[in-house]
Amino acid sequence: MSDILEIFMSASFWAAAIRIATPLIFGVVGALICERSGVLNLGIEGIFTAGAMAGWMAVWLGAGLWGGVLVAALAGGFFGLIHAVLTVPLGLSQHVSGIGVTLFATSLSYFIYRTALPDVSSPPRIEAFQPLDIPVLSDLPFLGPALFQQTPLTFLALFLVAATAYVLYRTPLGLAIQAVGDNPAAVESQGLSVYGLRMGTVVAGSAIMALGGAFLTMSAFDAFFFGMVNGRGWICIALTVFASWRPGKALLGALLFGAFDAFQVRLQTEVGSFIPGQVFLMMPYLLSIAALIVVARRADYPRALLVPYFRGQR
Amino acid sequence: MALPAKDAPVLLRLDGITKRFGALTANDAVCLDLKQGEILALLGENGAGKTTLMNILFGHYVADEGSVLVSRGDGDLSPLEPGSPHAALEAGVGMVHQHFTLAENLSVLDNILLGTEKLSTLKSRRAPARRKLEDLMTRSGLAVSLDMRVSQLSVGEKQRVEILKALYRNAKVLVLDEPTAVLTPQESDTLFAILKKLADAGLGIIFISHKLAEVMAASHRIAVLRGGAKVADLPTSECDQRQLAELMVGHEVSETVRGTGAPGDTLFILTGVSAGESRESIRDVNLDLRSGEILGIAGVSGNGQTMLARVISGLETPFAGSMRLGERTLTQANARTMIDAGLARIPEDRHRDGIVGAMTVSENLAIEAIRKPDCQRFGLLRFAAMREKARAMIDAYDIRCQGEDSPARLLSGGNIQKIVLARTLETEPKVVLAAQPSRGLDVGATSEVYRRLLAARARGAGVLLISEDLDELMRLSDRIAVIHRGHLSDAEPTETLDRGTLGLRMAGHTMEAAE
Amino acid sequence: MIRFEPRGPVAVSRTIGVSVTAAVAALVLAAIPMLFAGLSVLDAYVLMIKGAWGSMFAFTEMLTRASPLILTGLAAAVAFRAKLWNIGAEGQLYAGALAAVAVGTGLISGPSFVLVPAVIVAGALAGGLVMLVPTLLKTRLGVDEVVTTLLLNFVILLFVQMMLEGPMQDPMGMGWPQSEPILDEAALPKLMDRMRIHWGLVIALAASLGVYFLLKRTVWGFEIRAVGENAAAARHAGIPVTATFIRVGLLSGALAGLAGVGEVAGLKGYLTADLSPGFGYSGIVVAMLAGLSPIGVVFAALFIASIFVGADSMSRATGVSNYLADLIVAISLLSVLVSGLFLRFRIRLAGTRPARESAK
Amino acid sequence: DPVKVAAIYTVPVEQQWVSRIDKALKAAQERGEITYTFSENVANTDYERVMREYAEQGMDLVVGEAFAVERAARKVAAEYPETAFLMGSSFGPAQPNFAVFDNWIHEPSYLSGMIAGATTKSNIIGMVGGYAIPEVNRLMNAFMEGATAVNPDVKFLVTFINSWYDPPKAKESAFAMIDKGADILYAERFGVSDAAKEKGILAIGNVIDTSGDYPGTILSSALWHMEPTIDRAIEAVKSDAFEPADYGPFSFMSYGGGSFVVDESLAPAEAVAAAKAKEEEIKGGLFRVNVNDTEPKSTM
Ligand SMILES: Nc1ncnc2c1ncn2[C@@H]1O[C@H](COP(=O)(O)OP(=O)(O)OP(=O)(O)O)[C@@H](O)[C@H]1O
Ligand SMILES: Nc1ncnc2c1ncn2[C@@H]1O[C@H](COP(=O)(O)OP(=O)(O)OP(=O)(O)O)[C@@H](O)[C@H]1O
Ligand SMILES: [Mg+2]
Ligand SMILES: [Mg+2]
Repeated sequence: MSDILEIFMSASFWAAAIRIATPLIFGVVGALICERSGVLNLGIEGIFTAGAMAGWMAVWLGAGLWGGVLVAALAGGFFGLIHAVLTVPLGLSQHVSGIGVTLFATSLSYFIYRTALPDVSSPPRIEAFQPLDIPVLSDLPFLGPALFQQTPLTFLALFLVAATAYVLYRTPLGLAIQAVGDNPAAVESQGLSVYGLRMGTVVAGSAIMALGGAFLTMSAFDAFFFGMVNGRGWICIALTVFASWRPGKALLGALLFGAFDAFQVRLQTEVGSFIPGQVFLMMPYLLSIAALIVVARRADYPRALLVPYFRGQR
Repeated sequence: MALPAKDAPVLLRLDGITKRFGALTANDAVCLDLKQGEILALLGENGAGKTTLMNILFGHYVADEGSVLVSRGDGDLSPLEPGSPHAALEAGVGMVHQHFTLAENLSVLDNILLGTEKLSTLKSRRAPARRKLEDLMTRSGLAVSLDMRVSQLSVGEKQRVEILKALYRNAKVLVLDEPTAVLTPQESDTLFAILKKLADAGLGIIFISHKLAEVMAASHRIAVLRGGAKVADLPTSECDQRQLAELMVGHEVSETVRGTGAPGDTLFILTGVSAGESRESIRDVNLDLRSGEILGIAGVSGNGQTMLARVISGLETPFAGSMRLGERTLTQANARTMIDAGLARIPEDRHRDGIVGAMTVSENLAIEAIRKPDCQRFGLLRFAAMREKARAMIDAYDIRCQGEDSPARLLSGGNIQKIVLARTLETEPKVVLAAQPSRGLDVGATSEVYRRLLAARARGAGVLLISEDLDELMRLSDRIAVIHRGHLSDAEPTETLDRGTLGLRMAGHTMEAAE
Repeated sequence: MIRFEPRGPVAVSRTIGVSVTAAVAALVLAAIPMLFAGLSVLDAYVLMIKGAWGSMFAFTEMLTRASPLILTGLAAAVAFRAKLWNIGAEGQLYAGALAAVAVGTGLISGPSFVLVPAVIVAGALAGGLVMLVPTLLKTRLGVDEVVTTLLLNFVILLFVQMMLEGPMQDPMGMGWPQSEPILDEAALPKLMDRMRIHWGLVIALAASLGVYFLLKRTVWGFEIRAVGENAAAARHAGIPVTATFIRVGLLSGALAGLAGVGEVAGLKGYLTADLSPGFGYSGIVVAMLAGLSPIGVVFAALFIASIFVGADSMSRATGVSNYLADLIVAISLLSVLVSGLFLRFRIRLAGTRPARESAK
Repeated sequence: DPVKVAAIYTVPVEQQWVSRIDKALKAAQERGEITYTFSENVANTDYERVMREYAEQGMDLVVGEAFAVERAARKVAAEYPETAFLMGSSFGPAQPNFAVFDNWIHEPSYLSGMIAGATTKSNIIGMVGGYAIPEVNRLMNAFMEGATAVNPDVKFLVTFINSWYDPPKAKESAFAMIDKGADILYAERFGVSDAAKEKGILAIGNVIDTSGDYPGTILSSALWHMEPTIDRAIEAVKSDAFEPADYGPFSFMSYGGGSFVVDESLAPAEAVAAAKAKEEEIKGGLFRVNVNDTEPKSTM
């Protein structure tokens, strides 16, 4: 028991939790932005893959790390645009379009990767982002190793949470996004473009999601693998609901999930000899469901989520 | 009423507007002028094309033919870019829609601010907006709490926000689509006083209404649409209500008379019923309804009418008190038990609770009776029987639709209400709950609703009429009770009441004094 | 500015015309990656058609792959009709498969006419019960079912792995995480000698007729449609909304469970944790392509299966990376999705005149 | 004429295991002995169809993994007697044309265990695996046995990440083990050696040689070479002498199918000597490493 307590007391545990949470933070912020405007983006799993592949490949081809980040975001934006065109002006089912985008982004990424690198038996590596060494902060006891010895992308993710919260609650654009996800007619009657807002948020949200993928190949690891996204995108869809579509809670949710996962890994070596490993692996999912049950009553759905808007149709 | 100057400049001109939806011509070459300082009332039956015309003016729809011209200040009229609400707003056209266009997840202030600032601005400037609005509110008497979330507002308050939205933008032309449909008489009076003030200050105002009395009282000029075409355009001073009704409907309309009833035994009793937690709750409500009477419930919207209707409809379980219908005690909320016990319920929001828009007229007519033997056998639907019955009801209730197989969503509000009336009244229920039964309905449809409610009363049913329209209550009810902040007063015979007293009670005066 | 106007009833000729257009558009778009990979497009398409329809073997393989897709497609279609967003058909499929092997590998013994129905019922029940959890969480506690069904997929798959490495592991399997084989008497019979096609297809087709009948002709179907189109009005009209959701949840889960039964009892003979290549997720696509029509689901499933099997076989015949097959499926899906618009809407550029038309 | 060979992989070719087969086949193709084509990431449900398609195309030899499709694979093989099948399998060969192989590199794994057991200071070794399947368990168990043989005090931490491809996750599992005091990591998956390199500890390679990617980190590796197996099979097919045999032994050290490498700058000299001596014993048949396919568990 005391061993288990010890886990929570260690800085490296919290550092791991934050690392595991980082791609989820990107993903959940991206998903949240899309959903706030009323568009569910199930393309997220594929967009993660596309971001991971595109970002990595750009770096591998010599674009530099930040160049890779940009390329990943552009790739995400591209698939977001497809989803946006299909679901916003064309008003097609958000579920199908999303799953279609996931299939498309995933298979296109794999196809491009394989066509570009037909003969590798071991995936090529790049020089990935390294943990920052921030003077003073990184040397703080506990907080230093837990919080400040992360790669720049983690800080970018945290910054995006704050920026999203600011934009959403403090700027005219944020008001418009919140409104269009609740009642598109409100936005149109005030002279704003429903399609413009929704397409914009879907593209921007998807670009941010793609950074979650890029983190996997450019920060958490330094190469691209098939299937390496491994369901992380879907988790973000769950976390968005858990967060009641609020950026602050989204960060909290991602960190909690990261902590569960980091804990699960440690617990597995602790008591793994008599409990099947899958029990630990199920834990984050089951705990997410449990958390959802707790927050469900208070969840504040964007009322227009999933509802396409056609001008002048009854 | 002070008329606008004869040579007042024209602010707005609709020039030969035609709009078709498939085979239907919703607007047929409509021409209309609006002068500075003028209040124009637009009349017409449900489906006459009023809203469509205003939507074209505001850029929600694009006209198939014709154009909209607006004055750009120097007296010249220039065409408005079609299909752009943004352009309309820029040109000084403000619109209060028939259905709310509010984001419920935002505060009142944010709803009003929405779209007034450039989207690239880095910070919403709420403080100056708040000052301007507070000033506007004191001048206009349209009071709402600016920091409240819209979802927490009553219908009346939401309407006020809609008007504030337009005023905030300094509109030159203000269009209001049925603004008084959900307001109390007092609120309507205030609104028209404000509109007059605004008109005197140089605004041009168009409003749509089905209430002829207020049209007569508040407008300078009246235009009437029938079947999409303009059939009349005259100064208000030259018309009377009967003539207007005939212009709208195309034939003579008869007045509804209540006549004396013969109330029988007590049928339906609520004792100490309390339900709900929010503002929209009811507390310790006692009520007894006799057969053969219409019991009216008056009140300003947001005082618990909705919750009372939900409880009686079986949608909400009260946490205290009991409900009895004849011998039966109804405790657990369940719409099914209510229906089976012989209670007909006409919901206040007919689009949301009354019909399943995507299903056909005949399915909507059968929906409450779907498990009855005449709709199914061994769990299998009897389509032929359902259709046949639907055709009979369509005839009997004069439901205007393309046939029993057309989707109900395509019907006008009045005809949707007729579907609800037909399916609920056709079973000869013992008790009828009618919540805002004529809200948004035109003269013809309204008189049809009245006729049906009176017929139910005549055959011995007890009718509970919840309404915010005092004229309607006074005209139909045998007794009237007032609901205020969730408390229901004792019912008193209509003869002993007048509009003034009721209005005061609705505002809470007498009742608080009595408590 | 583009505008859409809803269309009324659509003529059959138009439906066919649009489908053909969609197919052509898909083929043109799919040609891009083919060219990129250095293929001769025409040859590739000939190979694709051959790969899915060109021989009895190809054709039965295509049908074999379509069978589970029909069932998971139906699972999504019924649920979506009631606006119960079941994204968990994948997990329910595994639950069905797990129950099928639990019952069919010796738990009970008997002749085929006992065991086969027992396996089918067990699988359907398991799938239904799994879906019951999110349904109850939704109706009782208001928990969003998109998320719970999605998360349960992971939980169930892990549970299946746990079972296959633990109590349900085949002792003869050399330690591989796989179940014991289904008894011969419990297996769904094959439809043809030497081919993989099995009775799962018949079950799937029967299910689609059954669901069609249920939705169109029964009181329960009426209630499902009413709840899906407007739950508030349905409740007001006395329709038991909660009960309807539960019925739909059970049915949807059961259909997905049947897909799992077909895959183990009809095709594989035993259960491994990689039984399904995402049939549950593809089912959503199938259902939506079919416009949630139970009959349409059959055709949509055949379409998706044909594209995949054809493209996969083509990639093998041409030596191109077989990821191309998934890519072509995705492209076809998106093209068909878009072309569906031309059926539902008439599309005009702003300012142009509408044609006079009698449909409203 | 070159022999026509097709391979069917259930995972992408980058997967360590499969990459060894791919490498051997590519080498044969380079030499002009065969034409080689493959399908990767083939879903379980499609495996049988792909086998048949290749057989129908007239392939002389089909190489693949029958692990989760054992029954179907054997049935297809029986229906195409003209084609030779060489499949990874835990079971025996079958008449007339179904030969089997497996990655029998438990011997070098044992030796790398000996090195690790002698090198660890903390006496804690962390092991991160993909799935607990026999092919993985066998190597881990042999490794653990080798380590305990030289150092009875050594303890093991074992985690499976339930994925073949999630290097970030493998890396996090490895970090967790380092937190618990592990100073050597058994790198069954990509990602583990990265964690070791980052934290400046040692890692044990498995199946493929990654010492070039992590200089100074890879202490010792158990390598698998598919060339002895593949080349024999090709030769047999070419000379029309293909037999449904068990090719498994060609992965043994004595046939050069398994090999053991150690970075002598990182390991104690006497440990290297002991391991080399054991290697000779194994090759000479004087020592047999146990085959244990059960799931390894943490011993802390
Ligand atoms: N988007 C649309 N598509 C099809 N038909 C429409 C559409 N909008 C309006 N209509 C039809 O056009 C006609 C005019 O509708 P409109 O809403 O303008 O009537 P209205 O005069 O405002 O009626 P009400 O008094 O009920 O508000 C109606 O028959 C209506 O069904
Ligand atoms: N308007 C709606 N839109 C979507 N889902 C709804 C809506 N109304 C209700 N639901 C869903 O239906 C669930 C069931 O509601 P509820 O238990 O009140 O039904 P009910 O009519 O009382 O049924 P029963 O009589 O069988 O108990 C709610 O928790 C909610 O998830
Ligand atoms: Mg109107
Ligand atoms: Mg209930």
